[in-house]
Amino acid sequence: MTVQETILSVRNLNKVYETPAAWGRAGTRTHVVHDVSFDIQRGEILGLMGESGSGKTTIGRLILQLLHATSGQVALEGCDLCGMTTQALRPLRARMQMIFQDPLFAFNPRHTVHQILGTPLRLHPELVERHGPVDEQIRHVLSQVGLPADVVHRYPKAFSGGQRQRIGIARALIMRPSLIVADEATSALDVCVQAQILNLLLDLRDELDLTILFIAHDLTAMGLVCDRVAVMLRGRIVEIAPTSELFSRPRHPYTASLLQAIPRIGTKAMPGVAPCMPGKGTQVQDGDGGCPFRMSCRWAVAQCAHNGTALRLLEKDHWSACVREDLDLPGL
Amino acid sequence: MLRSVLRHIAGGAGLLVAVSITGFILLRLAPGGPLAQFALAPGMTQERLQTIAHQMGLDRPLWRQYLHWFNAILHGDWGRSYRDQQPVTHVIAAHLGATAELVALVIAISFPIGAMLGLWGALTTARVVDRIISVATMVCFSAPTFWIGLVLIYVFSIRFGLLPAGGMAAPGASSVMDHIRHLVLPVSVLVTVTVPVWCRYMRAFAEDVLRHDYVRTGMAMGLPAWRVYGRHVLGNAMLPMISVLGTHVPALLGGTLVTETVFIWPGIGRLFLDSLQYRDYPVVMGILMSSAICVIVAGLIAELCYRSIDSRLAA
Amino acid sequence: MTTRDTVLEVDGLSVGFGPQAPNALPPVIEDVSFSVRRGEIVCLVGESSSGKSVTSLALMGLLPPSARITGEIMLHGREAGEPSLDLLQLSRRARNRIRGHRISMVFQDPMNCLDPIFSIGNQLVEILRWHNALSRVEAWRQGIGYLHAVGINQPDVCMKRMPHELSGGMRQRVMIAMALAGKPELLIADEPTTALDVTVQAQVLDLLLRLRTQTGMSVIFITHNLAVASRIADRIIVMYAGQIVENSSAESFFTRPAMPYSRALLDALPTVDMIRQGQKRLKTISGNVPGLAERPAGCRFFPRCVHGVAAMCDSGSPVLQSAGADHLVRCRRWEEISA
Amino acid sequence: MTGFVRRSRGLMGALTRMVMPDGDRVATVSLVFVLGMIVACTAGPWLLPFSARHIDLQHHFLPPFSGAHLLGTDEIGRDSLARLLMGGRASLEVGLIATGISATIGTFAGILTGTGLGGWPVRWLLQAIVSLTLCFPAIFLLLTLASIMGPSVPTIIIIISFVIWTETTRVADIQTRTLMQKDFVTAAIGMGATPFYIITREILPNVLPAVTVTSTLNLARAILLESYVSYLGYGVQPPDPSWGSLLNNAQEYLVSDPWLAILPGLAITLTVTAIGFVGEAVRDGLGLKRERA
Repeated sequence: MTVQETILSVRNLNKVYETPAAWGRAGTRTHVVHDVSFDIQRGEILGLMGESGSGKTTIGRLILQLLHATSGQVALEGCDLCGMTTQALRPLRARMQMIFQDPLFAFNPRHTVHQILGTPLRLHPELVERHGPVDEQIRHVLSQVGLPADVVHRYPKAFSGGQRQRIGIARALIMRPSLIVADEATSALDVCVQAQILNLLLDLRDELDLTILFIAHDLTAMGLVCDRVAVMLRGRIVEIAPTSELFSRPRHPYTASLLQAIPRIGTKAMPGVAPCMPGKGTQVQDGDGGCPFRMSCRWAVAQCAHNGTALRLLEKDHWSACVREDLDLPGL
Repeated sequence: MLRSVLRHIAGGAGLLVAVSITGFILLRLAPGGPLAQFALAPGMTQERLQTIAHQMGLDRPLWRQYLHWFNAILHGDWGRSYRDQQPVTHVIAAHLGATAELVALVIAISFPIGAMLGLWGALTTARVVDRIISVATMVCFSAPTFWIGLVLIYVFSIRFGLLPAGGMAAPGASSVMDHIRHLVLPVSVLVTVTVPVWCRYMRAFAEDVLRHDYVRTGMAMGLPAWRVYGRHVLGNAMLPMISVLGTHVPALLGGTLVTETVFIWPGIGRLFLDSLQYRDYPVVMGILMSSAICVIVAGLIAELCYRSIDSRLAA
Repeated sequence: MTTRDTVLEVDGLSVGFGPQAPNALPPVIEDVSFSVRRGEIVCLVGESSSGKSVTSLALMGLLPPSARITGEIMLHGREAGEPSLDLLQLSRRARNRIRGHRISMVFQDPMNCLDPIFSIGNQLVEILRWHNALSRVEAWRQGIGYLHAVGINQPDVCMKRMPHELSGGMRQRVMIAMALAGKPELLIADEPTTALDVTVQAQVLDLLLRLRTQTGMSVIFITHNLAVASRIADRIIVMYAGQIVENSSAESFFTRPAMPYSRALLDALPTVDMIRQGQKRLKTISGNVPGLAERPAGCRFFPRCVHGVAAMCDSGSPVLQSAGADHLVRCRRWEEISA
Repeated sequence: MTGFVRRSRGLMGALTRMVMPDGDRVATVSLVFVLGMIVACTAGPWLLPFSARHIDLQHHFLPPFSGAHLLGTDEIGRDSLARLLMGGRASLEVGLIATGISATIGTFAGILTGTGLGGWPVRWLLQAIVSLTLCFPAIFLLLTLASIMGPSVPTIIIIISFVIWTETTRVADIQTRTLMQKDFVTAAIGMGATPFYIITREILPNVLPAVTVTSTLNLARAILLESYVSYLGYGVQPPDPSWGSLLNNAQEYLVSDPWLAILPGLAITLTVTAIGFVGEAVRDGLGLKRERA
């Protein structure tokens, strides 16, 4: 392995939504992202896995500076983005790009593919200076994502979901970013198309040495494309490890329960159903310092109420927040 | 919940202050403002005019004049009519009943009709019905109120002599029947122009509701169509209609003004026009202020009703 | 097959939309035939625009009146003597009596399937009282029972809740409880777990399996995910571009898929073995599901099929043929391909 | 279930679909009527044998279809058709200019509040102005302002614009807010676009369709408002006719000569109805939703 170069480094990232107290009513604090830290190396695909409401999308937007972090640092290739002004940030935005979930809403319906792909170059004229004329770059990037060059005069509506997602990838690629954040990039696609796009991302990574933060809720797709996976639960990363490690030997009971729940071909479920609580009452209070999973965890011990939010290095590259280091949890 | 009530009341109060400032400025800008009226009096000299101005406080800075005026308004002194020196509040009160009667009747009649038509239009699969409703509402919506009034007067009063052409009561007669006969035409005009409003909103809301999955779910669970429409669609579509009812008060007042003119109905609208004609600005201001209060209060009530139901529905 | 152990037989069902005959568009689903046995879970699998949702809505009679429906949907009685009904021939009233009572349905997005202005209990009681002559108190009591049956922990609390106060998984359970309120013989579930998190999805799948065992009802489960299907299905029906392309028992399907498209679907799923071995690339097929106007004349999968032979596959729609016991496939070359 | 009908894009697409043979019949008729009315009112007065101010006391109160006067004459023998067309010219002029002004200001203000540019002072100020205008019934406000500022065509235009711009602002504001949530705007921000670029390239083109529809409905409303004000004597002043002022005059002669009242009223009703239908057809054609509160 060559010398690793850290592209993105996230340190103690927090995002709190606050409604101020007013008119004699107490304000509310919603802690959506809680003390999140991780690094991504060049050429790596890091998966950020979480169920709905776990804060994974917020992290993506915090990294891209589309939202302001409450506290913490986001360093892209060594320069801290969080403290920057909007103006100072603008030229840097070319170095990190996003791929969206629903490829239909990701494009201005009134722009042709040529306009869509030309926009980044118009906004960053230095890209044209460095890499050649607009038309040539568009042709090049379209061939990279496997689209014919004659699509440039069509509108996004005229494409299928998979083709649109290719255009979305092309728009991100044309700026030659150091980092791509793919937010549920394949969740809205049909199975066969999803497979095509996953393969495309892998090919592009190999070819262009891309660095990707792959945000999704689908663990199987993640197991396929990611080099490492971080599992999120209610705003916290509870486990982060190389993919095969995580899938074969999860060290956090939450990860294990997710792995158990993945539908798999050839495993017929046994009827035996866990009861379900009404309302939102069963959730652990935010910021009580305990493990967010302890209420549903069959291995929970007294210690879990005070501990279990900080990640600990268990073995090489395998971090987990669970206090029960002794557990031998089933993997896939 | 309490917070939102307070916020809305505070907003309404703020709006009222803004309305009073606007009214005050308009009153000062108006040609034939207070001083001009006195200037017209015979034998008025420049000195006397200045004395009067001083007595009335018109030479003081504008903001002090405003505070003075506003204070008087708070104490129920809305000024006196230029025309007959009656207190404005009395003048308005004398005309309020006639207008209130008209407005209340119109809402009571037009709202159920409009809402039902709108629901029917949204639910029907018959293109003909749909088309008839949409064309009819559009035409009624587009016809000037006063013109509908003129046509009705021509047909029912002039051609066939069935109904009185205007006024509130025939001279000498004071029977209930006579009053009703006088009400028929103005109420019909206002109902004609108001039904399309409810109908179009209701239709839009009902179509919106019909797109929701729970309508289809109700059907899938075996509920008959009438029950799904009558309970779930109507219920959900009525909710925003409460807001519409509140926000539509100004338009209804405007329509009433024109109708009252056509039918010589002795209400606020008639009073407003007469006062404009005589440049009787204190009365004009009084009417503007009180109609703004009406609008704000109606909007507030509707908003609070909507909120109190809606807060149960959304987290 | 005797009538007694078959609940539903669909024969030659076609559904079209849009303008009438001369410039009509091709039907959205074409010649769909299958049957559902008592207590069986049939999974209808297909990608978007394959026609699986249209099929289910046609079974429910919930398509808009503009839809042109042909074919036969026979609902068989429980007892041998009970008459069989062709649902497409029934009057609207008679159709209504079947809905919810003998066939019921749950939908994909549980967030929008409950009326936001009524409480859970209110809505459940409404349906219970519609299907059974019950007093309000009795219906409330039974409602609690139903919520308990679908695995809701404090059913009496839940009855008083408004829909927005419940999580997605809870709402889907409530939906299932409502669908069961008429004691249907057949439950149609249209992607009921797609909008849910994996852990909740697993719970809902388990719930459906348990309810099937307890009540003996049949389930038509619609999904685009073969892995989900494999978890609960007794029978798999794969749809592609408006046609059934494979209909087989689950066992036979997952061991010996005959249709190239089914294989492509299976290949497109990342498997556990792949993840374990660090294998990175999926086998994919090129192209997309053809749109309504672009459906090819011959085999509809031919343009994307790696095994396609021009002379054989590009003309004349292939018919469903037997590929073993209880296994139908719409491919002329399945034997050569399997070999 | 998309793709049944091949849809051409944008405003032109919506208009062409309207006039196509299998299109919306009512909308087609409406569009033809509105265009016809505009042409007739613009060119008509020159083509007629009588000017709108030509007085002929010999032939007053002629009923329609009497000789040279196609729609008859009024109380001092002026040609009704000529007056109707001249009146229409004034009404349409007021309507169109007022709509244009309110659309421009409204779009600008709506985008400003919708994007949150200028911060809370701008939003607060605009919100205050809008709420204040909405407090008064439109006609009360119009009449008061007209009476204070003195009735004339320019003042009427300004006042009507002032009354109707709030609607455009509201629509533009809602549209902009929705667009700001869309991923493509997020993408543009993520690519380093300036606010100016986002507004002109991403927001404005997508707000315009809704603004167009609102403006069509505003045009209908402006024509109606003008007729109210003129009817009540605070609008276009005699001897210049407008549809409203023609009616003001006609009420006196309702018993003897109802035609004088029926014709201008019919002209207003039909024109406003037709504009309404065109607006609805454009809205449906552009795939926008029906009006909401």
